Amino acid sequence: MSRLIPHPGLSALLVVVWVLMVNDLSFGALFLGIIIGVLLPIFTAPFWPGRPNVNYVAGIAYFGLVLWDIIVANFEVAAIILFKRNRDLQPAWLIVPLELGTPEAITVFAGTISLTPGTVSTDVSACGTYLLVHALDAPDPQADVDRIKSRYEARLNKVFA
Amino acid sequence: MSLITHLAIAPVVIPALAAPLALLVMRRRRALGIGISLVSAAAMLLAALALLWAASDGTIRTYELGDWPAPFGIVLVVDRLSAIMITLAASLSVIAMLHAVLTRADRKGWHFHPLFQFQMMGLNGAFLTGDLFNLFVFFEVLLIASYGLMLHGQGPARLKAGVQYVIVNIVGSSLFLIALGLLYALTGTLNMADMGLRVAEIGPDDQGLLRVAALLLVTVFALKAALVPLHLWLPRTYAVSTPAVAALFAIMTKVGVYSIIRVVPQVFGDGAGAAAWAPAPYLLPAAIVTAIIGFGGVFVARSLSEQAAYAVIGSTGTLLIAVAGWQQDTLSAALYYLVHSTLAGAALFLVADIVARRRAGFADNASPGPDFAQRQFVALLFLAAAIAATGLPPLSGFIGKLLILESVADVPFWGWSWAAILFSTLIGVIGFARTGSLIFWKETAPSKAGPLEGALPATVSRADMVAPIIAIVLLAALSLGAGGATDYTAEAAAQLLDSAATAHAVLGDR
Amino acid sequence: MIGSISIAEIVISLMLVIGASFALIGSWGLVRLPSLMERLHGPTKATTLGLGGMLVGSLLFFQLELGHWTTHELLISLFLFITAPISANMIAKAHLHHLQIEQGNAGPAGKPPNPPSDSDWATYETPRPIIPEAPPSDDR
Amino acid sequence: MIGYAVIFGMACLALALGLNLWRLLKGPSIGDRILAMDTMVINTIAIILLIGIANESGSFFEAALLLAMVGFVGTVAYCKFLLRGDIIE
Amino acid sequence: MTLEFLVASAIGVLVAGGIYMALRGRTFQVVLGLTLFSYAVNLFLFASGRLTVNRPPIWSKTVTEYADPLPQALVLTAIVITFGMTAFAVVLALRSFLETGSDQVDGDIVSSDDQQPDGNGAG
Amino acid sequence: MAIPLTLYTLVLLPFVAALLIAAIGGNARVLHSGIAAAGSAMGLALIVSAAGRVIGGEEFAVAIAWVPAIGLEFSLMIDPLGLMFAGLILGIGLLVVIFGHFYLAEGEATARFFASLMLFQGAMLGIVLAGNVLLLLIFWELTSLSSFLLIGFWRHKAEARQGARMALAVTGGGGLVLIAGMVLLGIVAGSFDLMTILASADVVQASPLYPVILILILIGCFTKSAQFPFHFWLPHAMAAPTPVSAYLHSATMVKAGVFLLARLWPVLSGTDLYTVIVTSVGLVTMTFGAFVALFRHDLKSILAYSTISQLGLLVMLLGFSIKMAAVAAVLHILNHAAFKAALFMTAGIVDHESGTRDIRRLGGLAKMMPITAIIATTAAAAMAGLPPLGGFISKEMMLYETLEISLFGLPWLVPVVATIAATLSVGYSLRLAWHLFFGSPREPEPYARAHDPGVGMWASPAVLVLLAVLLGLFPMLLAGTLVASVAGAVIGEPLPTLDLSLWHGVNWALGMSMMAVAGGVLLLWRHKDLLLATASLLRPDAKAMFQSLMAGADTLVRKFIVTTHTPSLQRMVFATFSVVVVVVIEGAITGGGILTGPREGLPASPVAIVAWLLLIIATAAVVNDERHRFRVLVYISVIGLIIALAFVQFSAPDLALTQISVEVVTILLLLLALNLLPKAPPLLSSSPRKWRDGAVACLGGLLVGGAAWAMLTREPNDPISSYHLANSYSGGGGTNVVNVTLVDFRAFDTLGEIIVLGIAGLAIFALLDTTSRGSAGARLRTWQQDVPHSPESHPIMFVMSTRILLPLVLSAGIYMFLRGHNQPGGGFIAALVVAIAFLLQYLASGFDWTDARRRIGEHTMIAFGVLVAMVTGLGALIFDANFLATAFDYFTLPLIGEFELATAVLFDVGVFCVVFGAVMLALAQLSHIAQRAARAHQAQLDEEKAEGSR
Ligand code: NA
Ligand code: NA
Repeated sequence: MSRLIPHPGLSALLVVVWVLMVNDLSFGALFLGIIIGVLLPIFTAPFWPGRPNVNYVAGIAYFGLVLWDIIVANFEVAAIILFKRNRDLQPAWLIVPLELGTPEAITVFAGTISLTPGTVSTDVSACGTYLLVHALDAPDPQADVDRIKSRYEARLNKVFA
Repeated sequence: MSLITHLAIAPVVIPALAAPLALLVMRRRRALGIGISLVSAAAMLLAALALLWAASDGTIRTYELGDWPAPFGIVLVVDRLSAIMITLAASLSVIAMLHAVLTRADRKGWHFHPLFQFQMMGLNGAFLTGDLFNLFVFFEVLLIASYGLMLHGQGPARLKAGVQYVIVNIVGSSLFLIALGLLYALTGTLNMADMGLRVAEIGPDDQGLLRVAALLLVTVFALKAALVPLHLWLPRTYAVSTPAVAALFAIMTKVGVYSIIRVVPQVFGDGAGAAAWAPAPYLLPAAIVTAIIGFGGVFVARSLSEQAAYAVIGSTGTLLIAVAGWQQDTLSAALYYLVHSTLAGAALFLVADIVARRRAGFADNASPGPDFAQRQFVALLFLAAAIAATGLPPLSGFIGKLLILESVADVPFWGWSWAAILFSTLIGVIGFARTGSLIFWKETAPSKAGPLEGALPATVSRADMVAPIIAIVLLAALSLGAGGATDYTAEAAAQLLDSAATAHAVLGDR
Repeated sequence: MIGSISIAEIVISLMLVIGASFALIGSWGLVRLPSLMERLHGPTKATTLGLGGMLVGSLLFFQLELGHWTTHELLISLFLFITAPISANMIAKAHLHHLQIEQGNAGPAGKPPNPPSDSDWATYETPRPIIPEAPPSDDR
Repeated sequence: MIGYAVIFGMACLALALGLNLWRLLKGPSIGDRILAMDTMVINTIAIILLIGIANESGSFFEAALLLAMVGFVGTVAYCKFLLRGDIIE
Repeated sequence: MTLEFLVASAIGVLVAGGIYMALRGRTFQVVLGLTLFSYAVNLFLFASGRLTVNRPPIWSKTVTEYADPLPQALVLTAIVITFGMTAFAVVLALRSFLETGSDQVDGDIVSSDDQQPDGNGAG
Repeated sequence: MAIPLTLYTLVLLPFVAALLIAAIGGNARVLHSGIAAAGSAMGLALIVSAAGRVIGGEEFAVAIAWVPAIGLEFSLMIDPLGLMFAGLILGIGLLVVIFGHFYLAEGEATARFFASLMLFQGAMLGIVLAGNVLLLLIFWELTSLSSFLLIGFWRHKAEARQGARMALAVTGGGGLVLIAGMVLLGIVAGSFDLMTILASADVVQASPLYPVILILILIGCFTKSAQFPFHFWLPHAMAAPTPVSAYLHSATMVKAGVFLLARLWPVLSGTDLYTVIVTSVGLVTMTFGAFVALFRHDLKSILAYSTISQLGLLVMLLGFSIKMAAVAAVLHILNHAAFKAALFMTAGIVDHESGTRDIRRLGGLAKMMPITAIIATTAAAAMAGLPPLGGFISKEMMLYETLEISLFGLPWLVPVVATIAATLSVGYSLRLAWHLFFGSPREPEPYARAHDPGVGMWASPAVLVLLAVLLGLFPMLLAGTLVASVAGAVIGEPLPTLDLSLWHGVNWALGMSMMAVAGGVLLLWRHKDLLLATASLLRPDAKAMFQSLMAGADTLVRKFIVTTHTPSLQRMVFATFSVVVVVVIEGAITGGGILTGPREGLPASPVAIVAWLLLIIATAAVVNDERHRFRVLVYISVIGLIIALAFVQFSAPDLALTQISVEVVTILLLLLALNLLPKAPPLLSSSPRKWRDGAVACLGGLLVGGAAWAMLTREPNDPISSYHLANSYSGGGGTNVVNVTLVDFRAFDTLGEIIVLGIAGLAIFALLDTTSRGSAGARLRTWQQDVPHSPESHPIMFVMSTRILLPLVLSAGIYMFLRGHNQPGGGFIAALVVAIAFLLQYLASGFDWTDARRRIGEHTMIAFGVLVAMVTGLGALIFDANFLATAFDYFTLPLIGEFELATAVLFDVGVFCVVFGAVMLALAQLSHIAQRAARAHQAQLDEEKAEGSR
C-alpha cells in the first residue's frame, strides 16, 4: 500500500486539485482524479526525496489560522501604506531562530511569513538555523519575532511532527 | 480509392517517416540510419517519377488532407509544374546525399540524415501544397532544416555566415505572415485557387491593400530566390556550406522562383484588379541586374565554391528574365532552365569539393598548387560543370539559353534581356576559364608553395567523383532529351497559366 | 430599499471592490514606499487579499448569479499561495546580493545584521546541505 | 450593481498597472523592475478574472490559472540570474 | 479611441521597435528585435480575423456569434514556429560568439579577399 | 555508302576518335596519333566518295528532330562549299596529325593533345556541314572551347594560358554575339533551317532588324577570322604547338568566319551596308596584317600576321558581293590552306631542329636543311603570289575584281590599297624565305644545330606545297569544277563560264601584281632601313592592352563586388526592409482605394488604454535601453504579458495560453544565452546610422500599422472559417474550434509546425554539442563571470516549493491536454506546461540533480512524437480515407459516464511529445554548456586558490 501510494497526503491533494480543475464531481472525473493521484506521486517520487510525515488535522487548522491572519494583516498594512508617512515608517530586520528541522517545514514557515503582509522572509542562514525576515513597520522587532515564533512555528512543529 | 490517389502525399510522408526512424537508430547503428536515409531518397525519386508520369496526361490531381473539402481544408495539387519540381528535388537529393555519404561528410556533425530528410519533406511539401499558409509552414520546415544543414560541420566561417542566413530568413518569414494576414483579411481564404477567384470580387476601396499584399508576398519570394537587391545573404552562406549541402541548396533559391511562378498566375492573374501581375514591371530589371551581378561575381570570385555560389545567383537572374515574360513560351523556357541550372549549380559545388579535397591546404582557391590526384579527370569534370553553368554547348544550359532568347524576343525590352544573358555568359566563361586555368594548368612546385595553414591530408578517394558525374550525366541527358523535356515544360507552363482550369480542378464547380 | 438588489450581488460586489482596492493599494505601496524591501510588502497585498477577494467574488458570482459550479478560483489562489512567497523570497535575496556587490540603497532598515551564529546568510555564504539527498531512481 | 463593481475594479487595476509601469521604468535597482513586472502579472490575473466576470464566461480561467502557475517562473529566473548568472546549473 | 486603433497603433510601434533593433550591430539586440517584430506579426495575423470581444470560438449549441477561429489557429502555429526560430537564432548567436569571440553581426572573418589577387589579367 | 549515313558518320567520327583516345589515355603515343589519323583518313575517304555526286550538283540533307520548341534540329547537309571545307578540315587534319606525331616530344600528353584535336575537328566539320543554324552555333562554340584547350596545351607556359584565355574571350565572346545575330536571323526568316534562311534574302534584307542582324553576325565572323580590330588574339594563339597553329590558324578555325560569310552570302550580301563594312574591314585587315608581318621576327608571328592579312583578303573579296570575287575567294581559300599550313609546319621544323624561331638568329639554312628550304621557299612564293603557283592566280583574280569596286565613291581606293597590301605581302614572303635560308647565318649555334628532319616530319608540308604548285599549273583540271560548284553554292546560283589560268593577257591586274612583286623585292632589299624607320613607330601591344583591360575590369568589378557583397547583416536587413517600405508605398499608391474601412470599431476600456500605453512605453524602453540587455529582457516579458492579455480580451483563450507559456520558455532561453554573452557591450552604431535605421523603422511601423488599421476597419469577406465553426463539432468531434482546426482541419500545418520545433531542437543540439571543443571550448575554459555571484546555488524555499509544484503542475498539464479538444488547451500548451514543470526542477535543484531523474531522452521523445503523428495520419489510409483524416466516437462506461475517443487526440499526443522533447532538448543543452562553462571556471578558481595557499 505504501509503495502504491507513497504519499497519501499528496495523492489526496492531487485528487482534490483534479476535481477542482475539471469542475465536476461526477464519478468519471473522480475516477480519473484518483488515477492521477496515484500515478503522479509514483512518477514524481524521485523528484521529492525524503517527504516528511504531516499531521493533516493540525495542517488544516494552521491553514485556517493563516488565512485569518492574512485578512487582518492586510488591513493593517493597507493602513500603513495609505496613511503612514515614510519618515514615520520603522522597517526592521527580524532574525528568527529556527527550531523546525525539515526543509519542508522551514519553507512553509517562511512562506507563511511572506504571505502574511507586513513581513517578508528574506533568507535563511547558511547553517539553516536562522530566518531573516523583513518587517515593514516594526517598532519593537523582538515582539514581532516572538509573535511569529509562538503563533506559527509552534504550530508548524505539530504539523510536521 | 487506390494507392495511386495517395501517391500525392508520398513525397511528404516518406521523408517524414524516414527522419524520425533515422534519428532513432542513428545513435546506435549508423549504417542502418544511413540505409534508411538512402532508401528514403530512392523511394522519393520513384514516387516523384510516378507523379511525373501521372501528371503527363494533363489532369490536375488534388489530394484533400483529412478529407476536408477545398478550400476549407488543406489540399495538395499535383500538376505538371509540381511534378517537375518534385522530381528535380528528388534527383538532387539522391546526388547530394550520395556525395555526403561517399565523402563521409555526413559524419562531420550530428543529425545530418534526419535534417536532410526533413529538408526534403519541406521542399516536397512546398512544391505540392495548394494552400498559401501551408506553403509558409513548409517554407519554415525547409528553412529550419537548412539552418541545421548549413551549419553542419560548423567552424567560425559557417557560424558567422549562419547567423546572417538565419536572421535574414526569419525576417523574410515574418513578412510572409504579414502578407498572408492581409490576403486572408481581404479574401477570407487561404486556398490559392479559391483566393484567385475571390480577388476578382474585391471592391475598388480595397485595391490598394490587395496590391500591397501581392507585392509583399512576391518580395518574400524574391528574398528566397536571392533576387537583387535581396541576394546579399546568399554568396557567403553557400560558399561556406558543406559542399553536399550546398549542392542541395542549389534548389533552395528555386523554391522562391517556383513560388513566384506558382502564385502570381494563380492568385494575381488577369482578374486580380490592381494586383494583376503586380510584380511584372519590376521583375525584369531586377532579374537583369541579378544575372549580371551573379556572373560578375563568377568573373572575380577567388574560389570555386564562391564562384558556384555566384553562379547560382546569376542563373536565378537568367531564369527570372524568362519568368518576367509571363508568356507560355517564356515560362516553359524558364522551367527548362530552372531544372538545368539547379543541376548545374549542384555539379559546380560538388566539383569544387573534389578539388578542395585533393588540393588539401590549397582548398578550391583559384591559386596554383602542386599536382594532385586524378587531375586530368577532375579538370574534365570542372570543364563540364563550367560549361553547364555558363550555358555553353553541348550541355543543356545552351539549349536553355536559346529557349530563353527566342521566347523573350517578343517581350518588351527584349534587347536588354538578350544583352544581359549574353554578356553575363561571356564574363562567366572568362571567370571560369581563369579559375580553371589557375587550378588545373598553372602548377607550383610542391616545395615552392607549401600548403596553407591547417592543411588536411589530401583525400584521394575516387568515390567522391560519383555524385558529380551523375549530375553531369543528367545535364547531358537533359540536353539530348531536350525535345521531350521542353514539350513537358511547355505544357506545364500552359497549365499553370490556365488558372481557371486549376481552380476548377481544386474547387470543383464553384 | 435595496430589495431590488440581492444579498448575493452585494456580497459579490463587495468582494470585487475590496479585492480591486487592495490590488491598487499594493501597487501604490510599490510606488511610494522608500526602498525595495519595503516595496516588496506592497504586492503581497495584491496577491493575498487583493486577488483573494476577487477570486471569492468571481466564485460567488458564477455560483450564485450564473449557477455554474466553478472552482478554478480556489486553484488559482492555491497556486498563488505557493508561488508568491518564492517570488518575494528570490527578489529579496537578489536585493541582498545587490546590497553586497554594489553597495546599493539599503533603505531605512539598513543592511541585514549577521545571524547570531558563526555562519552568514545563505546569500552570502555557501549553505551546508539541509536538503536530504536521495539517490535518483535507477529506472531510466 | 455587479457591473459597477466590475467597472470600479477595472479602473483600480488599470491604475495599478500604471503605477507598476512607473516603478518598472523608474527602477532604480533591477530588483525594483523585476518586482514591478511580478506585480503586473498578479494584476493581470485579476484583470483576466474581471474580464471573465464581465463576459459571464469561464473560458478565461485557464489563462488566469496558467499565469498563477508559471507567471512566477520569469521572476525567479531573473532573480536567479542576478544571484548566480547561470540559472540552470 | 477604438480598440482597433489601439491594436493597429500597437502593431505599428512594435514593428518600428522591431525593425530598429533588428538593424543593430550585435546579435542579442537583433534577436530581441526579431522577437518584437514577431509579436507584431502575430498580432497582425490575428487581426486579420478582426477584433471580437467575448466570443471565444468554443462551439456550443446556444451561441451563434464567434470570433474567427482560423487566424487564431494560424497565429498559434506562427507562435510555435517563431519560438523555434528564435530559439535557434539565440543559440546560434551564442555559439558564434563563443567560437569567434565577437557578438557583432558584421565584421568579416575568413574573407577570401586577403588571398593574393589572381585577377583575370594575370595568371 | 549512303550519303545520309555518310554525313552522320563524318561528324561523329572525330568525336568517337576523341573519346577513344581519351579512354585509352596514358602515353600510348602511337595509338593516339594512329586513331586520330585513322579517323581523319576515314573521314577523308568518305568525303572523296561523296565528292563526285555533290560536285555534280546533288545536295544532301538529313535531319533528326531535337528541340522543336526552338527549331533546333540535328540536321546536316552537304553542298560543294561544305564539301570543300570538310575536305580541307580532314585532309589537312590528317597531315597535321602525322606531322604532330613526329613533332611532339616523348612524354608529352599526347592523349590530351590528339583528343582535343579530334574534338576540334569534329566541331569544325559540324560547322561546315550543319543544316540548321542553331546546330551550327553549337559547333561554333565548341570550336572556341576546343581551341582553348589546344592553345593552352603547354599549360605550364604562362603565354600559353594567357593566349588560350584571350582566344576564348574573343572568339567565344564573338560567338555569343553571333548567337544573337543568328537567332534574330532565324526569327526574321521564320525558320532556323539553313536552306530556308538562304532562300529568304528578300524578307531578311527588308526587315528593320537587318542592320542589327548583319552587324551581330559580322562581329561573330570577324572575331573568329581575326579581322581588324579583333585580330589581336591570333598572334598570341601562336603559343600553341606548331601542329595546332598549322591546323587551326591556317586552314580551319580562322576560316570558320570566312566560311560563314560565304555560307550566308546569299541572304546577307548585296546591300551597300554589307559591301561597305565587309570590304573596308577586309581591306584594312589585309593591309595592316601585311604591314605588321613585314616587321615581325618570330617565324610564327610573321605567319600569324600574314594569315590575318590573307583572311582580310578573303573577307574583302566576299564583301565585294560580286560573283567572280566569290570565285576568287574560293580559289584563294584552297591556296591559302595549302601554303599556309605548309609554312607553319616548316616553321615548326625550323624551330624543332634549330632550337629557335627568331628569324634574326637564323639564316643560310638552305645548306643545312635543303629539303625544308625548298618546301618553305616554294610555299612562300605561293604566298607572295608569284607565278606559276596557285597563289598567283587567285591574287590576280583578286586584283582584277578590285577594279570593279568603288568604296566611299572612290573607284581608285580599293585597287590602290589592295596593290599596296599585295606589295607588302610579297615583301614579307620574300623576307621569310630569304632571311631564313639564304645569305649568311647570323648566329652560329642554331645554324650548327640545324638539319633536315626525318621524312615523317617533312612529308606533310611537302604534300601541301606540291598541291600549291599543281594548283598553279593545272588550275582548271585540279580545281576548276570544284571551284565553280563551290562558288555556285556560295552565290546560290550556277556560275557563268569560269576560266582559271596563269595568263590572261596584259591587263590592269597583271600590272598591279608586277608592281607588287617589284615593290616586294624593294622592301626586302631595304628591309634593315625600314626596320629602323619603323622602330620608332609605336607598336601597341595587343596582349598588354587586353590584359590590362581584363585586369582593370577585374579590379573594378572586384572592388564593386567586395564593397557591396562583403557579408553585412545590417546591410541585408536594411535592404530587405527598404524594399518592403518601397513596395508597400508603391502598392498603396498604385492600388488606390481607401485607408479606413466602414466597419465600426469597438470602444476601448480604460484597462485597454492603460495596457496599450504599457506596451508602447515598454517597447520604447526596449529601444531606449537597448544596451542594458538584462533590463530589456524584463521589458520584453512585460510586452509579452500585455499581448497575452490582448488575446484574452479578444476572445482567443488558446492564444493567451500559448503566449503565456511560450513567453516563460523564451525568457529562460534568453537568460541562459545572456549569461555567456556580454551583458552591456558598447553600442556600435554611429548616430547617422541610427537616424537612418530609425527612419526606416518608423516608416515600416507606420505602414504595417496602417495596413493593420485598414484591415481592422473592413468587414470580413465571408471567411472559410464559417465552415470550420459549423463542422467543428459535427465533423471534428470537438467544440474548441481552434484546436479542431489545429488537429483536424489543418492538421497538416500542425504536422509541419511540430516538425519545425523538433528540427530546431535537433539543430540546437547539433550546434551546441561541439561547444566544449575548439576555440569555443578554449573561450569557455577561460570564461570569467563578469559580476560576483552569490555562493548559494539552490535556495531552500525555492527548491522545496518546486517539489510540491511538480505534481500539481503536471496534473494541470494533463488537464490542459485532455480538454484541449473541447476547451482551451491542447497538446502544445500541455507540453509547454509540463516542460515548465520540469524546467522548474532544473532551475531550483540544478541540472545534474534533475537530469539524473529524467526517464526518457529528448531525441527519443521527438522521434516518437513525429512517428505517432505520422502513423495517426497514415492510419486513415487503412479506412480508405485520406492522410490525416480523423475519426471520433462517444462511448459510455458504467460509473465513468460518457466520454469521447478521437484519433485527433492521438495526433495531439504526437504534438505533445515533439514539443516537450524539443523544448527540453534546447534548454537542457543550452544550460548544459552554461554549466560546463561555470564548472571550467570554477575548476580554474580552485586551482588558483590552491596555488595561493601554497
Ligand atoms: Na515569347
Ligand atoms: Na475529420
